[in-house]
Amino acid sequence: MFVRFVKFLIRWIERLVLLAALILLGAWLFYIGREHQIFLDNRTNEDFRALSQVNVSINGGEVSELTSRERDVKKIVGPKFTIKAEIFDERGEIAKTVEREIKLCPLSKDIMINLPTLAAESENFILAAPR
Amino acid sequence: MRKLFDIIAGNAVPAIFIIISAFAIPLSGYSASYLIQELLTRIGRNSFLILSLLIPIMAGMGLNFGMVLGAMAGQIGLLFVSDWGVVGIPGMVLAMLLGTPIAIILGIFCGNILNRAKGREMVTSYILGFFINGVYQLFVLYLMGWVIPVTNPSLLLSRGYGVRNAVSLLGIRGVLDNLIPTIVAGADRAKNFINMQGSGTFMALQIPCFDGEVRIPLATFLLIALFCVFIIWFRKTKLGQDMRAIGQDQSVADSAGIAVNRTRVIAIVISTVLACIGQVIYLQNMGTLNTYNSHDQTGMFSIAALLIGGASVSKASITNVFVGVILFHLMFIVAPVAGKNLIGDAQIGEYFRVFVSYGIIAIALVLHAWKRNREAEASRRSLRGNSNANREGE
Amino acid sequence: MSDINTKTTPLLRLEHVGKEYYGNRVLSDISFSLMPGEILGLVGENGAGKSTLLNILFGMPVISSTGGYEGDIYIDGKVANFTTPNQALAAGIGMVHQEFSLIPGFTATENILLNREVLNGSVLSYVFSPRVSTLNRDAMNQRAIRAINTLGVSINPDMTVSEMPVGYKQFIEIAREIDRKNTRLLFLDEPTAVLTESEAEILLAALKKLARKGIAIVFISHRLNEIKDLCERIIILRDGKLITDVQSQDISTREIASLMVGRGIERPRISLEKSTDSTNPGANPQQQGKPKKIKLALRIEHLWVDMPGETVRDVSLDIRKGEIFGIGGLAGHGKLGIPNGIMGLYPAGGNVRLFGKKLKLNRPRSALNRKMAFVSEDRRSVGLLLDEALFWNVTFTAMQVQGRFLLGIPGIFQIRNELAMRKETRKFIEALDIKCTGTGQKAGELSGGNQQKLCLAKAFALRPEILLVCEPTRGIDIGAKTIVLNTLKEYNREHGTTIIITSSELEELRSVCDRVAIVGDGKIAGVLPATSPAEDFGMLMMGQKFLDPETVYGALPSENANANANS
Amino acid sequence: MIKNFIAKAGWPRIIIGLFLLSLFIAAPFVGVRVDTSLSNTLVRFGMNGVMVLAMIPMVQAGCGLNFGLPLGIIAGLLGATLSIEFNDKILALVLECVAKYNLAFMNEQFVIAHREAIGFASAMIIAVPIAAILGWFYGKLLNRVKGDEMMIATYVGFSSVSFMCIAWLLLPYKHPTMVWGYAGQGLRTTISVEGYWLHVLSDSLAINLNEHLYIPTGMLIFFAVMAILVWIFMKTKTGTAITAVGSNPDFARASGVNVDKMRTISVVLSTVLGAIGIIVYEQSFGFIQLYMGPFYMALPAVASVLLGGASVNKAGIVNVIVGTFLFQGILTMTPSVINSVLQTDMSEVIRLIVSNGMILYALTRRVRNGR
Repeated sequence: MFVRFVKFLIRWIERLVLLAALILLGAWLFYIGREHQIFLDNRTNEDFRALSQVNVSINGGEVSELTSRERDVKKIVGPKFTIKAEIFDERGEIAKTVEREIKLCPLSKDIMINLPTLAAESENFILAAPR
Repeated sequence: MRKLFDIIAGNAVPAIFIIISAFAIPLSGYSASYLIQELLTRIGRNSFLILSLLIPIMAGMGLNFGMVLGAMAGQIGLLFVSDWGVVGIPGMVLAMLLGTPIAIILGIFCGNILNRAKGREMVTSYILGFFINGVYQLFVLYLMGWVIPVTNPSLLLSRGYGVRNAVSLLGIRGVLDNLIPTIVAGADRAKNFINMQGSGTFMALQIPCFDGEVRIPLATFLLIALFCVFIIWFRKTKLGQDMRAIGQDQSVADSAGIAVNRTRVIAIVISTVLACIGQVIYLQNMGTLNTYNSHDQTGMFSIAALLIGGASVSKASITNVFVGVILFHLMFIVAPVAGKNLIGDAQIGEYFRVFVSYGIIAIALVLHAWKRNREAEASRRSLRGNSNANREGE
Repeated sequence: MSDINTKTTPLLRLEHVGKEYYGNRVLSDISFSLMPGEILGLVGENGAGKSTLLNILFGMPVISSTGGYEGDIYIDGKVANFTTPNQALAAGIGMVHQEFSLIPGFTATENILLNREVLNGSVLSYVFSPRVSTLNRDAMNQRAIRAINTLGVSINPDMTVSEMPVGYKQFIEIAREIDRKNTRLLFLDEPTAVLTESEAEILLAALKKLARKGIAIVFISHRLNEIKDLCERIIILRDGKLITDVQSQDISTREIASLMVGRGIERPRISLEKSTDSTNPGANPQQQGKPKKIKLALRIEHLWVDMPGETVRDVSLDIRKGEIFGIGGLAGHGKLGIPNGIMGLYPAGGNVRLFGKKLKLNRPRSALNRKMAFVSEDRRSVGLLLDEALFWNVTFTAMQVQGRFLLGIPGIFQIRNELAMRKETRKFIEALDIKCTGTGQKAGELSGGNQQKLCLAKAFALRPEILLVCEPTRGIDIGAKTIVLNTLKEYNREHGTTIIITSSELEELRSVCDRVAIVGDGKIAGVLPATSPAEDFGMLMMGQKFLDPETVYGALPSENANANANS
Repeated sequence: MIKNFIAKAGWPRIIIGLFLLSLFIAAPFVGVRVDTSLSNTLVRFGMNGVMVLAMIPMVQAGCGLNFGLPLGIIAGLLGATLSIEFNDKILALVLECVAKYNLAFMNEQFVIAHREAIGFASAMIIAVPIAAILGWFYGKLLNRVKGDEMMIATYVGFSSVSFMCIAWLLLPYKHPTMVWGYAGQGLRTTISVEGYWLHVLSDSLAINLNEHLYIPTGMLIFFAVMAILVWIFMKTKTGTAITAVGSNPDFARASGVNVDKMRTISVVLSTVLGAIGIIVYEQSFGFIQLYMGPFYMALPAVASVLLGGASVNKAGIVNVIVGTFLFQGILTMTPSVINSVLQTDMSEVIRLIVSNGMILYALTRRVRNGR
C-alpha cells in the first residue's frame, strides 16, 4: 500500500517536473525569441548635445546614419545585442567609436537609446520607448 | 463481381482525380516548375493537418470534423505569440506550446461529447466545430483586449478590444520552411544561386535537363517525416493496438478490459493537438492569420484531401494522405485557370473546386454507409448456416 | 479423482447459492464443489438457471446491480464475492461465451493476447503510461503458439480471425483463456455448438488434456453424448434447482434427458383448465363426436428461414384448422425462425400454403392480408411502438392492413379515427386486464406482462384466422402468464382460430397445445401429441434419434412422411 | 404543477424563453421599442416558419434532422428565378386562359391587379415539382445509407449548393434584372423581387397599427395553413405509417408497412416544404440569394425545431411554432438589446452558440430505447 503510494507520488512528481520543464522551455523561447524595437535617438537632452553625425549598427547589421535630431528604429531578436556607434566630428571624420553589449529585460519590449549619452560613455543611455 | 466492385469503389476517387488533372493541367498552361513549386509548398503546408486525422479513424471514430478545434487552439497560440512579439523558430514553437494545453482541454471536451453520441460521431464533431467556433469568437472578439491583456495595439480593432480580422504573422512567416534553405534548379540557374548567395546560405541541387527553380521547404518536410515515423511507431504501441481493437469492435474490446471511452478520448486529444501544431505550421507558411476564417475551411479541405487520396471513413493510411494532398491541391491550383481558359470565367473553376471538395466528402460518406450496410447484411447472411445450401439445392 | 477429493480443498465450492430478479426466483439453493482437474458437465433446459449461475460466478455486473446473490462461493476454501469480471479473471476463472468475442480484423495472436500484450519497455512508457510502449511481436507470437499447441491444434498465429473457419475461432477463444497465466477454472458455454464433428472431437481431446494439467472445467452443452464422453460428473439444473449431481457413468442419456425436462407425468399441470375433450377440435379427431374431414390450415413444405441465431433449414409441417399447435425446442435451433419466416420478417424460402392457397413469402403484408397475425418474441423492438400511445399500438396494424379506424374516402384521403381507435383499445384493455392509466399512455411505460397483453391485443385486433405467437410468456410474471395462456385458449375456442405457439417452456406448450413439434438443428425432430410423456419430448430436444419412428406422430399421411424424412 | 410544466417544456426552452422575456422587458430601458421588436420577431417568424416545418416529416420518419434542406431551397430558388424569367409569358398565358374560358370573377383587370400574386404562385408551381423530383432521388439515397443520414444530408446539401453555383453561372437566363449587366449572362448573387412578388404574402391583410407595429397577417396565415396541412397529413393513414416508421421501423415492417417508401415520401415532403419555405422567405426578405446563400440555411431551421423541444426522432407542429418563435425572437432581440447594453454586436456569437449548442444537446441526448 505504502509502496504503491510512494510510486504514485514519484510518478506525479516526475510528471510535474516534466510540466515544469515544458513551462521553462516556453519561458526560454519567449526569452530568446522576443523581438524588440530599438529606437535610436540623436537628440539633445539635459546633459548632452546632439551629435552632428553618427553611424550606428546593431549586431553588425546594416548601418544607419543619423544626423543631429534624427531618430531611427531597428528590430532585434533576443535579449542581447551589441551596438556599435561611430561618431563623426564636424569635419566628417570618425572621432570616436563606441561599442557596447546591451542586455534587455525580457519583459520590456522596446527601448530607446540616446546616442549622445552613449557617445559620452555615460550610463543611463537607455530610455523608455516612445509611445 | 463483388470483388471487382470493391476494387473500383476503393480506388475510384484517386483515379477520377488523376483523370481530371490530366485534362486540366495542359488547359491551365502552367509550367512544370511552377506546378511543382506550388505543390511542394502545399504539401508542406497541409500534410501535417491531414495526418492529424489518421488516429481517430484508427479508433473507429470516423473523420474528425472536430479537428477545427485544434486549429483554433493553434490560432490562439499564434495570437499570443504575435502580441508578445516572439519571432522566428522560438515564436513558432512557443505558439505550438501555448496552443497545446488549449487543444488538450478542447480535445477532452470533444472526446467526452463524442462518447455520448456514439454512432453519430461525425455529425456531432461537425456541429461541435461550429459550437466551439462560437466560443472562439466570443474569446477572440470580446475577451481579448478586454479581459485578456493585449499589449500590441496593432492587433486590436479600433474600438480597443477584439482582434482584427487579419493579423500579420511576419515574424514567423516561413521560418520553418526556410530553416534549411534548399533549391533545386536547372544547372545554370543553380550556379547563379550559388554565386549570388554564397554557397553557405543555400543548399543548391543541380538537376540537368530541368529548366526552372524550385525551393523546397526542407525543414517542414523533415518535421512531417518525423511525424509519419511517429504514426508508424504509434500503430505499434499498445495504445495504438487498443485503438485498432476499439475501432473494430467496441464491445469485444470492452469485455477484454480495454478502457474504451478513455481510449477514444485519447485518440481525439492526440488528433486535436496535432491539428493545433498543423495549423501553426500552415499559418507560418501563409504569413497572415485570418482570425475569423482561417480555421473555417481547415477541416473540410483536410478531410476532402484525405478522401481524395483513397481513404475511407474507416480506413486511412499515410499513403492516402500524400496521394490526397497532391491530387487535391493539383486540382486546386489548376481548376480556376483551367476554368478560365475553357469557359472564360475563373469563377467557374473556383466553384468547381468547392463543389468537388464537398462532393467528394458526400460520395465518400455515402460509399462508407452503403458498404457498411452491405457488410452488415453479409455478416447476417453468414449466420445463416447451411440454409444457403438448401436454397441452392432447390 | 476420488483420492484427491479426500486430500485437498476443492477449487470451487458453492453453498446454497440462489438468485432472485425482481422477486422472480431464477436460482435457489445450489451447492456443489469442483476439484482441480475435474471436468463437470452442466446441463439444463433454457431458463433452468445455467446462465444466471455463470453470471454469478463470473461477477457480471448484472448480478450486483440487481441486488447480488444469496449463499457463498468459495475459491480454494476462501469466500469470494466477485462484483466485476476482472475480479473473477484475477482469481483464475476463465469463461468462453457462446458468442464469439473476437476482433475480426486481428490475427490469432492479437486476439489471444488482447489487452495482455507483451510490451517492450521504454522511457516514454515510464513517463506516460505503459500503453505507449511498443508491442513485442515475437514474444506475443511465441505465447500464442504455446497456447494453441496446448489445445493440440495447429493454427497459424498470423492468420486473421475473419478468414478463419468457425471452429478455429472457438479454439482461439479457448486459447485466450488458457494463455492467462493463472487460469485454473474454465467455463465453456456450449463450445461445440458451432463446430463440426471432427472439430468437436479435437476440442474434447484438448479439454481432457487441459484437465490433466490440473485445470478444472465446467462444460455446458446440449449434446448429451459429448457430456457423457467428456465429463466425469454431471449436474442437472431444472427451474433454478439442482436436480442431480452424479458421476457420469452412473446415468444414461435417456435419464439425463428425462431429468432435465423433468416435470413429466408425475407432476401436476399448471392450473390451466386443460381440456382433452371434444371442445378441442384438433386434439384428438378420432374421438370427436362427428368425425368430419380434417381441414388443413397451414401446410409448410421445406421451409428455410435466414433468421440470425435461429436458422431454419428444412421444415415441413401440417397444421390443422382450429388446433393449437406448439413448437418447442432449445434456443438457437430455429423454432423462432419458423413463425418469423412465415410472416415474412426474415428471408425465407420453400412452400407455405394457407388453406390450400400458396402464401407469398418475404412480404409481411401478404401474410397479414391473408388474415394471419403475429405476436413477436421481441416485444420491445418488433412488437411495440414504445414511444407511442396504447391505442396506436393496438390498432396500427389493423389500420394499415385492413383500412379500419379511418375516416374519409379510401384511396384518396383518409384520416385516422382516434375515437374508434381508442374504443377498440379500451375493449381490449378490459378484456385482457391491461394495467394502464388510459388508452393514451405510452406503451414503453407498461410492465412486461402488460406489454405482452398489448401485443396480443394488437394481434386480436386484426381478427386473425391464424395466429402465430412467439414466446408468449417470456419474462412476465406468473399472473400475467396465466391470463395470456387462458386468453389464447379462449380465443381459440370462441373463434375457432388456429393458433401456433412457439415457446421455450415445454411444460407450457404441453398444457395449452393439442400437438407439439420439437425443432432441432433447424429441422423438425418430431411431432407429438401434447399428452405424450415428457421424457419423449426431452429425448427429441436433446437430439437423440427417436427410438420408435412410429411415435413421430402425425395424423395425416403426408405429415407422417415429412416427419419421417426429416428425422 | 410547476414541476410538471418544467418537465413538459424542458429546461432549455424555459431558460431560452426566460432569456427572451427578459430581453423584451429590458428593451424599453435601453431605448428599443417593444412593438418594433415584436413586429420584427413576427416577420422573421413568418419568413422562417415553413422552412422549419420542413423538418417535421423527415424527423418523424426517422431520417434524422434534415441538414439537406438546401436541396429543397435550391428547388425554391429555381422556381423563383424561373418565375421572374418568364414573368411576362406566364401573365400572357394566364390572360389567354382567362379570355378563353371567360371566367366570371377573373377578368383582365383582375389578372393585371394580381399579377404579383400570380407570379408568386407560378414560382411555387414551378418549384414544387422540381423539389419533389429532387426529394425523390434524395430519399432513395438516404434509404441506402440508413444510420448515417444526417452527415450525408449535410454534405449532399453542401455539394448541391456548390453545384448550383456553377449552374447559376451557366444556365441561359436572360432577364436583365437577374443577370450580370456587364457580362450579359450568369445570375447575380442577389436578385431583387421588387416589382414581381415583393411582400405579396406579408402585405396582404397586413395590420399596421402605428408606424412601429406591423403584423404580416397574410404570411402568418400562409404559415398556419401549411402547418395545418402538415398536421392533417401526419394524421392520415400514410402520416400515421410515417410516424410509426420513425418510432420503430421493425414494428412498421412487421405491420406490413413499406418502410423505404414511407421514408421516401417523408423526404419528398420535406424537400417540397423547403422549396415553398424559401419562396415565402424571399417574398418577405425582398431578395433571392443565390450562390452560397443557401449554404448554412439548414442550421437555423434545425436549431429552431430542436429549440422548440423536438428530438432527433420526434417533432411536432408545436415544436416548430415554439422553436421558431424563440429562435427568431432571440435573433431579433439580441442585436438590438444586447448591443445597446454592451455597446457591441454579440448577436452573431450568441446565434452560433445557442443554435449549435442546441443541436449538440439533441445529438448527445440518449435515445431511450437504445436504438
